[in-house]
Amino acid sequence: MPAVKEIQEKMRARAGELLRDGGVSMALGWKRGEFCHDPEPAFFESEAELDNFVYDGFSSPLLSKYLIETIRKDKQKGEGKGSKFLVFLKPCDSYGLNLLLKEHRVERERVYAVGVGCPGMLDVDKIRAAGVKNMRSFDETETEVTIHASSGDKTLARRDILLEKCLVCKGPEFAVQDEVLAPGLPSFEGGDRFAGVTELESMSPEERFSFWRNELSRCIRCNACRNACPVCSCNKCVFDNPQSGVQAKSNADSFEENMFHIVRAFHVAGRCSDCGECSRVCPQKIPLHLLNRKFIKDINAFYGAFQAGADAEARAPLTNYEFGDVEPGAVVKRGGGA
Amino acid sequence: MEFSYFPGCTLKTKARDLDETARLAAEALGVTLRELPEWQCCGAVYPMSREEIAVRLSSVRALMAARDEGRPLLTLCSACHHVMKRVNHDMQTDEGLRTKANNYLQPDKPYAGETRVVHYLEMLRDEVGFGEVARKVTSPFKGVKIAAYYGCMLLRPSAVMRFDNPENPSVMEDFISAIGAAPVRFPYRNECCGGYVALDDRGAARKASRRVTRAAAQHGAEALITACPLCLYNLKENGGGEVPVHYFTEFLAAALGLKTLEGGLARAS
Amino acid sequence: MPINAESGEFKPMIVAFCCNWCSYAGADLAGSSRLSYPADVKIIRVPCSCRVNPLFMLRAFQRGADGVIMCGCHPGDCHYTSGNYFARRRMALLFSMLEYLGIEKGRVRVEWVSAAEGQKFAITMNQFAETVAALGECKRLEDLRCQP
Amino acid sequence: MQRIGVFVCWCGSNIAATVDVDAVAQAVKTEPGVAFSTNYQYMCSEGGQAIIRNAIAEHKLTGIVVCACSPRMHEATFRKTAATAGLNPYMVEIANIREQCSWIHKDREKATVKAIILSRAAVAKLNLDSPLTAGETPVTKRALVIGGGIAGIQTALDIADAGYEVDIVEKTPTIGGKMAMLDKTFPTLDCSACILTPKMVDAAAHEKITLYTYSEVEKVSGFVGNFTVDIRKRARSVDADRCTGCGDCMEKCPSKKSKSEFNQGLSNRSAIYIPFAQAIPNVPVIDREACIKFQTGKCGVCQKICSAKAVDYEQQDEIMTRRYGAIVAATGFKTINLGRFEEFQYAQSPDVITSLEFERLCNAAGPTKGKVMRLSNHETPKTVVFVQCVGSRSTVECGKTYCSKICCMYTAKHAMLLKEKYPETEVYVFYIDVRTPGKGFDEFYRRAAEEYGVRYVKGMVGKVAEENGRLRVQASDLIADKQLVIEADMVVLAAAIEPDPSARNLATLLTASMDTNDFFTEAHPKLRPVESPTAGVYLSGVCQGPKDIPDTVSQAGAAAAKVIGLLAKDKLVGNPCVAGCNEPLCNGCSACELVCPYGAITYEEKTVMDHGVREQRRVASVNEALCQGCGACTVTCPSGAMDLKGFTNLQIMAEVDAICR
Amino acid sequence: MRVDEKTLAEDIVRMSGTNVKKCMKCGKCSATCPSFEDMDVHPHSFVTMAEEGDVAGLLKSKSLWKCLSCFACVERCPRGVEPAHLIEAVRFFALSPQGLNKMKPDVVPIFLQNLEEKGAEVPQQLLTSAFRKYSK
Repeated sequence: MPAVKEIQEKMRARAGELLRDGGVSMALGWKRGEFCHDPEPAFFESEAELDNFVYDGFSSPLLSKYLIETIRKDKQKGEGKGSKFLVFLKPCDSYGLNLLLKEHRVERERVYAVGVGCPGMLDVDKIRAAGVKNMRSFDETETEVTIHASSGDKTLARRDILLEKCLVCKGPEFAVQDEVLAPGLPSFEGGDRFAGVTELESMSPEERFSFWRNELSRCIRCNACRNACPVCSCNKCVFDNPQSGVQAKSNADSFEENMFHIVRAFHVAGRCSDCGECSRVCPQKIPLHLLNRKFIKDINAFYGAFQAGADAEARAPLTNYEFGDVEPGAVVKRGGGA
Repeated sequence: MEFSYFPGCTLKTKARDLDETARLAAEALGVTLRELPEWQCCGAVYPMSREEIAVRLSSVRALMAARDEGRPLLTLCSACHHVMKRVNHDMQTDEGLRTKANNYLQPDKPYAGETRVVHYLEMLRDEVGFGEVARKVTSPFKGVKIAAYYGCMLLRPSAVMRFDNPENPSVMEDFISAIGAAPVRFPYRNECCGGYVALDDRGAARKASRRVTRAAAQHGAEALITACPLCLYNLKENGGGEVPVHYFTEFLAAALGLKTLEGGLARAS
Repeated sequence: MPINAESGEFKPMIVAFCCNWCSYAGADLAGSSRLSYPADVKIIRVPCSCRVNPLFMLRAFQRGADGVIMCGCHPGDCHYTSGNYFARRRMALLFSMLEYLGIEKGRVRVEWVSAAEGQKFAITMNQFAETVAALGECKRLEDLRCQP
Repeated sequence: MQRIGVFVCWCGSNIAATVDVDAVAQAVKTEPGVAFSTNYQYMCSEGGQAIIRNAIAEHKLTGIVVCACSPRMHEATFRKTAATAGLNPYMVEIANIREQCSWIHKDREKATVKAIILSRAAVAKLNLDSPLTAGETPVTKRALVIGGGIAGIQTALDIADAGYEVDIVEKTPTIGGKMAMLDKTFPTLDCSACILTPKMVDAAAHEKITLYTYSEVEKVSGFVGNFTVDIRKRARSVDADRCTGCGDCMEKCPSKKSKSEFNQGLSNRSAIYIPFAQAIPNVPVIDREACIKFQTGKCGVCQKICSAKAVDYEQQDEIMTRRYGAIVAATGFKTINLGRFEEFQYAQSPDVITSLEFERLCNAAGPTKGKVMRLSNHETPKTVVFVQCVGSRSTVECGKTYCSKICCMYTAKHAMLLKEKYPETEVYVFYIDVRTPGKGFDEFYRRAAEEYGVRYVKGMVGKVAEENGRLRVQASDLIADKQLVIEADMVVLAAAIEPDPSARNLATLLTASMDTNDFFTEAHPKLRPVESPTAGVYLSGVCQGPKDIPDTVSQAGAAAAKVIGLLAKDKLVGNPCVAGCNEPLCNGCSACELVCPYGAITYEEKTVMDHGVREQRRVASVNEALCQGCGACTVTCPSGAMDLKGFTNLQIMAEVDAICR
Repeated sequence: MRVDEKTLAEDIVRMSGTNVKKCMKCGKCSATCPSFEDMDVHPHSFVTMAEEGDVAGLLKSKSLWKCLSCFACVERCPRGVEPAHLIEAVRFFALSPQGLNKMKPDVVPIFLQNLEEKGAEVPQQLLTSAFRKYSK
């Protein structure tokens, strides 16, 4: 089985090939950020630029959403009509791309999707919590990660420092792809992704309220969650639109913190693929995925199991109905999907 | 198939035949009847007044015991079935009665009508199936014309009893066919035999019972069957003796070859 | 918050969204049958329950409402065939979410009221107003700016 | 900024008694945009409307708020008023301070405060109103009538006579319905067939009427003026164009054991059959369930015998898609299942029959050629008992809570017919009430009692028992406080009637509402009795509620008049409150398209200007002729690109804000 | 009608759990009653009298002891009125005061004796039901 570094090289080589003569005018991948643990999404237009290409345990950010702007700009230029864009997808990223395709945000024929196996993405906070300070570089295998830092070298079990989303991995399959590199990496699926929701549901309303008050009051409305979300891709968000009647660029008060997050969760309800990026990117560490997962849990309970982005055809739960659907009163009475 | 079994007072005394033949037949049909260990009288009549709690309690005890045994409750006597089923229905639907009864009895787990009350005939129809009964019959009553007398208690009020079509029932006729005999349908099979009034006003009971037996005879019945000791008593004692009256289980046990029919009805075969 | 709060007695502020074809007509029937319900209930007419955006409900709370109720045609009877079905799903999820956030569940309600159900409309509004009054002022979804 | 006029109506004392109308008018003066406010006794009166018109001119108003009764009552009136004064009719808002305020509150202070708040909300909404113009849609000048009984036939004839095309869809093989089964009709005792068959022939011969018998409506889409309907023409297995109606096939058909539906099962028919001699079309149909050829493959007699070569075993169901401007439901009724009323022994004795069966026995064209006989022994009954209200006015399971309306009269008719044919017969009628509100109806009933000697007994029958080959009827005579026992030969049950079961599905297809008994609901019980609340759908006959023939025919004519009124228009003025897409905001996600019940939203590639940048985008586009203005799309749209004119997001939020202020 | 009689009538109706206002005077209860001939006040009149508060008439009626509790009237009433329940409730009031039991235990041997002479088999069920119906 290939080590993560080998996969990176494979990807780099394949991107080079495709840029050279594969009919792809640009590749979307990751490049090294300021630190070793924050690779950032990047566009690669030539083979030469690929020197900076990175794929490792921190290549968590989703890339597909950048296709919207890329294609739009390409169209505006009016040149290069029909050019294709290469995008790299980890298995779970493919759901996000599928949603963008389904909602016509991205045209399928403009995308060349290369799936890559994923060793499980790492959580820098967990590494820090393990006593690592000033991480400089790291070596990784599928099971272990050795970190070189000013606090000394440290080897940690990969499972112990995985991102939350990887502990409840959706599995190694791709919802959409044109080709797959390094398939078959083992995933860490099997966790109960609704455990956090269930725990909250079992609390008293007062406890829940104070939990969320505490969490949401930290929101600084930086919009990082919105920017990271693959389905939060409106041309103009209602919260930015002065004509919407609910415009609010900052939180003037506690209500607006609630409002922003309830409305955002509602707008992506039935469309959220549960990629977990919102929580990961939140600088205030608000567990936003617990809002989205509540909707997912309810949807599964009320209307049957549904995985947004799993296929391009199925109707989203909120654009669908059945005569015998549960009544809102009954939902409230029994305390949601609990 | 296992049931908690509530025989009721008369089945231990004057209606031993009913109890005995029912048990024999059940065993032969693969149905296990487990008599409730400490049953008391069902109350004999359903208290129609909503204020009467105490007289409902003995039924509730039996129902609750069956619930705790985790089995449906099987009844045989029509009156017991009537009372059990209706009290159970009260416990399901009447919150006031439920609360009061539970307050009296103080059970570990309050009773809310969870037990399913099943009459022996319903058991034959829905659990065993008349097809199966027919297969197990060894001495069919071929050609014998039998009229089924349902009486009141099994059928009415149908909204609660849910036993059969209250005005055109068929379960006993199907039973008669299953034991190889010919069912005789007659219009008074669901009219009253006189019931408890027999004790106070024999004349009234006579009038009611005679109407039943006469109609059965007129329609050519050679025998009448019933599930109720009181009906049997009235039809026999006050019905003029035109047609012999038996418990349906007597015929069942005889057809299954378990016990000969007392009074010996001529068999065509 | 009530306009005449000085009386001391808590009067809840309740917004009712009613679809034009069934529930608003049901409210009219309650009126023409002189079936009373608290004046705290103020009705907003919408063409269909599916026109009610969860945003509107949150907006009402933001502006000080203590309870919000949505009424529409019975499932199967929507004037627009399917509007109430979509509304039903939206509200089921929204209500569950509000409860999850710790908002008292009695503050929101959906009721299907036909044009013929004036009595049901009045009974519903009386019940709802009673429930909301018992919960008191809505503090958990407040907007500080709106407080006097 | 708008210049708004607020007009507070007293509605006589309806509003003014509970609401301080002057205080309301004063309070709204300070609202933003309000340029004028006043109050008046009756705003809807000519005087009130004049005040509005004058104020619009005098104060140069851009919009008006009328604080009065429900908008469902007078919104249209005030829109017209505004229009005559030169305002856009959609610059009108109504604050409902009667139904939703003065009528339900007693406390004057509370009611006044609430009226002020409701008026403020209307002002807040009006501030955001903009003039709207209604679109127009053409009307398809053809009507569909579903059901070919007397109701459907009459409606179709009236529409066709006015010069419009009509299609009748009938699920059985012939038109005629229940009326064709009847013998005589009350209160004139004229022969049912004599008055119905000419109408059937007229319908068949009318150049504007097309009959689709043995057919059913399968799908309905569209809206008033523009319905598209799929009709399933079930395979008759007989080519209607070739068939001469000679009847040889029926004679030779070896399968003759099927119950005749037309004769209520009192006689048998062949597998290939014409329901009755005067059936229209006079073309047989093969009942494939009963046909030996279809069941075993071995027969084919009818095909061999048919000289016209009309029998076609290969015929398939055919789906036709047709367009209509209006649809009339005329699905009629059936008698209820009597399974739960066996105290009358209906299932257990052949001599206990329903009134409709009695009708067939009386009918000279019926299975007994008009001889009334006991079905057990074919003897003429000497004593006949009629039982009224069997299943009607009953709250028990399987009963009907309503009065079936026709039974009292047809029973009087049956009693008389019987007495006329067999004067020696003893006839009893057991009734709870005799209900005879109709022209000549009570006289008819009294004639039965007085001239024909029919014994009317107030009381109900409690039990019927077969005894010695006769029927022992046990009943009560409430006036004498006696229990009667009658030895009868025949018992006739006036079984309750209920809507035809096909109506339920049809209601779903038409999105027309039904009451708890599955009768179609009318748009207004008094003022719009032949219209369904769904525009363009009309009601004719018993599908709306129990009716006798005169009522049915008059309602059928009324429904036709409504249809003609619709079809006479070339264009329908639509509802201007339709959805619209703010293109720069549209993401092109198609969510709105999925929830639109009218298929009014399509997506197209369009050049959009966004922040001065011109680009090609996939955006939603609303077909305003199809849009009915429900607003489902507006809530589905996450970016708020979809909005609904007349009920915009900002307007509703302004109302919320005004109420919660 | 005295006030206490009116209250008593209301009590009886409430106890019976039946809604006498639903009665539409069709007489089906009386038509179906097997004891009609032995009754002085007939089932439909029971309902009307209860509705009118005529308790005295009900209490002294012979019919009180003639109802067989066969539920035919209950089953066949088209309006869900339960005349048998009403009769039972009146009977309850007639028996409630001390010492008014219609049947006393000391009569049992007589019953048994008389019947036994004819070789009868009086079932317990009959004794129990009769006592439940005739005494409190």
